[in-house]
Amino acid sequence: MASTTTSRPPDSREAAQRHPSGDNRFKLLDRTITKHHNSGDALIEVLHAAQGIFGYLENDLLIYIARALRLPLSRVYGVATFYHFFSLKPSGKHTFVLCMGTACYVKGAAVIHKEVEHHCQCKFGETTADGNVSLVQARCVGSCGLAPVAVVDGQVAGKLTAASSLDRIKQWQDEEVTR
Amino acid sequence: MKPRVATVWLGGCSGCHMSFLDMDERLIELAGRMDLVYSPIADVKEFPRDVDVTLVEGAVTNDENEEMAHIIRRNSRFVVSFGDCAVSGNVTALRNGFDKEDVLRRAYVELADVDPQIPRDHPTIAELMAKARPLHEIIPVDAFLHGCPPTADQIWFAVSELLEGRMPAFSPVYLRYG
Amino acid sequence: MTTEDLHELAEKETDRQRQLRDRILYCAAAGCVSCGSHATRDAIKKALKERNLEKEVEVLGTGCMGLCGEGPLVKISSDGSVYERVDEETGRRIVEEHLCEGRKVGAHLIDTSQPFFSSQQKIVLEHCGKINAESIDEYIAAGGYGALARVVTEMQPQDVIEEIRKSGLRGRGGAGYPTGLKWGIVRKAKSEQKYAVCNADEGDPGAFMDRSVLEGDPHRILEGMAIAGYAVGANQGYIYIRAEYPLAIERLKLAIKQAERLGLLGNRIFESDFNFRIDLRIGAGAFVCGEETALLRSIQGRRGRPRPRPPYPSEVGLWGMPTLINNVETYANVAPIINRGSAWFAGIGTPKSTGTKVFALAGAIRNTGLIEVPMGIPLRNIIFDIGGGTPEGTEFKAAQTGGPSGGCIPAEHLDLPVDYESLATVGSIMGSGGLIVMDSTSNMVEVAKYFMDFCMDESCGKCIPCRVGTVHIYGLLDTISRGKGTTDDLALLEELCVMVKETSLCGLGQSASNPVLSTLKFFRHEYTDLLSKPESFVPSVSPDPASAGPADGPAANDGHDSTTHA
Amino acid sequence: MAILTLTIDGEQLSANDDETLLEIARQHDIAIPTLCHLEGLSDVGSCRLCLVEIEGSQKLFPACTTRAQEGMVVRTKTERLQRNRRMIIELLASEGNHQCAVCVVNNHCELQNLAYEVGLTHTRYPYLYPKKRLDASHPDFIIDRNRCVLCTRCVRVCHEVEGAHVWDIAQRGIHCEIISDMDQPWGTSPSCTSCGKCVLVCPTGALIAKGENVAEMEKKTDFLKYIVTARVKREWINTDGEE
Repeated sequence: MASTTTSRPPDSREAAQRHPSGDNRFKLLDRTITKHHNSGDALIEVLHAAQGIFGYLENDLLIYIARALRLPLSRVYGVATFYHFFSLKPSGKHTFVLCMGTACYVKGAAVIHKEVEHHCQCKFGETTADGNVSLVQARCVGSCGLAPVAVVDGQVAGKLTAASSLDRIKQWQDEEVTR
Repeated sequence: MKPRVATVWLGGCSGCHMSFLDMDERLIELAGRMDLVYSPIADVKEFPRDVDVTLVEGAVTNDENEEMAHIIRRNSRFVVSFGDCAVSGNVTALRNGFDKEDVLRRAYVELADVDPQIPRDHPTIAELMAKARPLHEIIPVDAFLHGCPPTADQIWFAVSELLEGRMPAFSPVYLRYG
Repeated sequence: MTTEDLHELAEKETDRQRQLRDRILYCAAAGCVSCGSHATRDAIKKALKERNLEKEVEVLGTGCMGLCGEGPLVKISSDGSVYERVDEETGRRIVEEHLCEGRKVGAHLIDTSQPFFSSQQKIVLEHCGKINAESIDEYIAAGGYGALARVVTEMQPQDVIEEIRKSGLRGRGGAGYPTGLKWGIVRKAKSEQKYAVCNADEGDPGAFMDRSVLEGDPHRILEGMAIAGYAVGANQGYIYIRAEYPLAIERLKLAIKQAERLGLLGNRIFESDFNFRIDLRIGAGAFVCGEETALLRSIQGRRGRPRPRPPYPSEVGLWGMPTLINNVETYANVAPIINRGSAWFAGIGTPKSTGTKVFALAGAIRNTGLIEVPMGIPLRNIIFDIGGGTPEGTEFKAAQTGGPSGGCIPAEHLDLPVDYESLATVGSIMGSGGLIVMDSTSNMVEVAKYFMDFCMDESCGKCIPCRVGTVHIYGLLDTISRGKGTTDDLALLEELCVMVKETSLCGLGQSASNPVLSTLKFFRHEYTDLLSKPESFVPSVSPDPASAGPADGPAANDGHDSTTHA
Repeated sequence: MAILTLTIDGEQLSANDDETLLEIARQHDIAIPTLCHLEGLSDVGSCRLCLVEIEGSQKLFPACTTRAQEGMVVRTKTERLQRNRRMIIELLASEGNHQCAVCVVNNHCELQNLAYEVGLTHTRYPYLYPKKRLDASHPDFIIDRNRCVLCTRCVRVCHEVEGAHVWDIAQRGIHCEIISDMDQPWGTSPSCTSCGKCVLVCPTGALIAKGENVAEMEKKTDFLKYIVTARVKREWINTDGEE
């Protein structure tokens, strides 16, 4: 979307459609903000929208939202860091979301947890140093019948073992090496 | 037979012992009521057995301290945490927010005047623990004497009570952090 | 929209269905979707098309069919056959053999006369697995929105509340507060503006009852909320749903749109003066937002930190206005009570816990999935009849209800009737409906640690006992589980558990100790087996301490030395 | 407003029905320990020190937010309450760095006084030694988060009285911490007016003035009463548990 701002000579109509920041993704965000009448009560909705549009919540983005909703900066920052769904850092190229719900736990998710952390040299909730893999821990993805479960790049993978989990991660790492 | 008393100096500044000496002439009275069987101010090399009361100054901050704490516990009827470092870690524990290696580097390399090096790998040099810890996290402790340092009056009161076979019930006057 | 219009819609839809040769229902709830039920659907559709049956046979996605461990599940409407583990090939065979040749595909056919199906009684889930979750027409054809029509056109708000009160319905979110009573309080509160909120922030790990209802029968919740809104005098409803349920969110959005289009939500519902709108509010990953005051905070775009009660939300809620908060399953019971009467509902279950309860059965059990049983059914029936017992070669050890706020129920209490009061007598709670079975391989100290890890992580940090206490409880459990704990540590643990329970601000902290206390109550030996005694004074045998030599030096400090010396 | 009677610790008292148990108790010199409460700010009921027993209920109620009711029988000093209070202080002591010997507010610290009041001889729970950030970027003040008890008085005074809302809480659970604006150095805060109210109301040595030495700084909280009275009890400010 940002690419629409390149090269062509600006006619007035196009300029009006463009966001002053030069990043038209903000227009999408503005739409959500306007829908909620710039109300501070809609902060969480707006953060959801912002994360959906930008992928993560950068400091400048939070400041933009605070101004638009007329909220104190620290309130916005406090809310963004309270909820685990919001991420203030870009996530890795791949994500491995391990379910740690009770059913998965009873069926051995803790072992997978340990092995994966060991293999990736990074803790759940973090991204590997090379920015390739983000490890995320979920409370319950609701596929308890398939326990233990992980959501691997958006796809639910059930009845996992430590070995089968590591295989998937190794595959990403190999791709990275060959690239 | 007089009660056997010991005082020990672990990871602290010895300010508590200085305060002990601040009891001044009362020390003479105390000497008549107890035997000081082990102390940094008495020339005894090994911790004796069957000690009635041991006052322990300082936090447990290296492996020698830790070993000593266990020896103290096994051989003392009453163990008293003597001063804030023993009670809560206090100044000795201020390093706990930092990594052990960083602390050593800061102390022995960055601030060294001559020959900067971290002393280790020698049998007589104790190994610093990852965290300095209050005494009661290492061994069970029977009484706690606060203050940095505890005042001579506090010490006098506590020791007198213990020598009478009573647990010192500290009034708020004697409950005094810092 | 009038009541007549509603009937007309229902008839039209029923006619449409009657004209079909058959309907193939596939489970489109998250569990089955994640094992590939969409691929199965496509295979079935393709097979139908190949045989030119696509107009005569309808393929539709429904809510949860229950047996989540054996998905994807497919059901044939005409004879009620249910198939398990239907992959693409099996889907094709069902069309070919069952539909065309009248021959059932034996290997995948589920015996629906087994207790898993026959022992259940479905009220909340009555439409799940039967109707198309994305079609309002099907919901209406199944009698949907009839209760709302009746309430709005024929009943006074007080009568509605009285009906709910007489039914004995209690809050299904866990605490079991009488629903009718709550509605009455909100009704009585004096205010121009009131709100009705649906708590769909189902956060217990291992619980997915609400999600299944929302995915399978979203209109049921909308109808229940609208009835509640009418009864208490609210014109605005909010559904607070967790972001982890994208499918449920999608279905709810669609359902709200459909209902608005037909005038079942909005202004002048059934041509009365009653206006009611529903908006979604999406949670953002905080378990504590299941607590009602934290939930209200979150709806207002704030950190989900609870506040002390009183005042209760029924008096001071959203934006300071009286607010009714009920759980998904509670709202799902409203329409059936209005339709069939409070006496019918009160006749199900036990006198104090009426109706049914949905449980998500998981863990070391053969039939994992979603079940609905009358209140008061013995735990044994749930686990051994419906659940089929623990997997081969293992033995039942405990059942955990109420998630991180609940407790473990050991084998000796298997005959306990499952109702609010009975569960409380053994230190557990009904909770929202997660039921996790543990077998002989489960280590109870580890189980307690698992739940404490959860509570520690989900603590909002507002009050001290929960913020710091849970950390220390976890630490003590960890010390003990590593075999480093002493009897003193166990005493400290118990004291702290009681203190956190007594002093925490909200339900999260107040119930955080339950898993520890209940495992301590029933499986204490698993803790004590790991303990050692704290170190203590070893007196010298010598009666004359003056003659005692130096104590054991650093070279010989194993503690027994001083006695052997003398 | 109606007058009602209630019993606190065996004393028959009369009070207005819009008063909290804490207000009534303090009017009658019945001591109830508090930490997050501060006259002039809204109450959040988070420190749990003022919990009291009310006859007829198993639960404990925070005196700062519980309103009096006719015939209430309240107990403020039972053994159970005292034990819980001691443990709350114990938990706080274990949570941060509360070493009095090297603190600017030593001998003038509310947490220290509370520790004496509840008779805390030592902390049985292991110290957590979090390494929290100290920020001395402000020209006049310092925030040492290691000494913070998260009472949120600073957050509330900044929002409710000063109207700047510099402070808020970030993260959750044990990771909670006080932040200024976008969690940036205090000295760079665009919203801070350097009024210093947060420093004065802070019960511990977490917020301190620069240039003070160990045991030198005394906090003053009385000023709040006057400001608040002057502003006619903050009628226009939304005090819905701001924090």
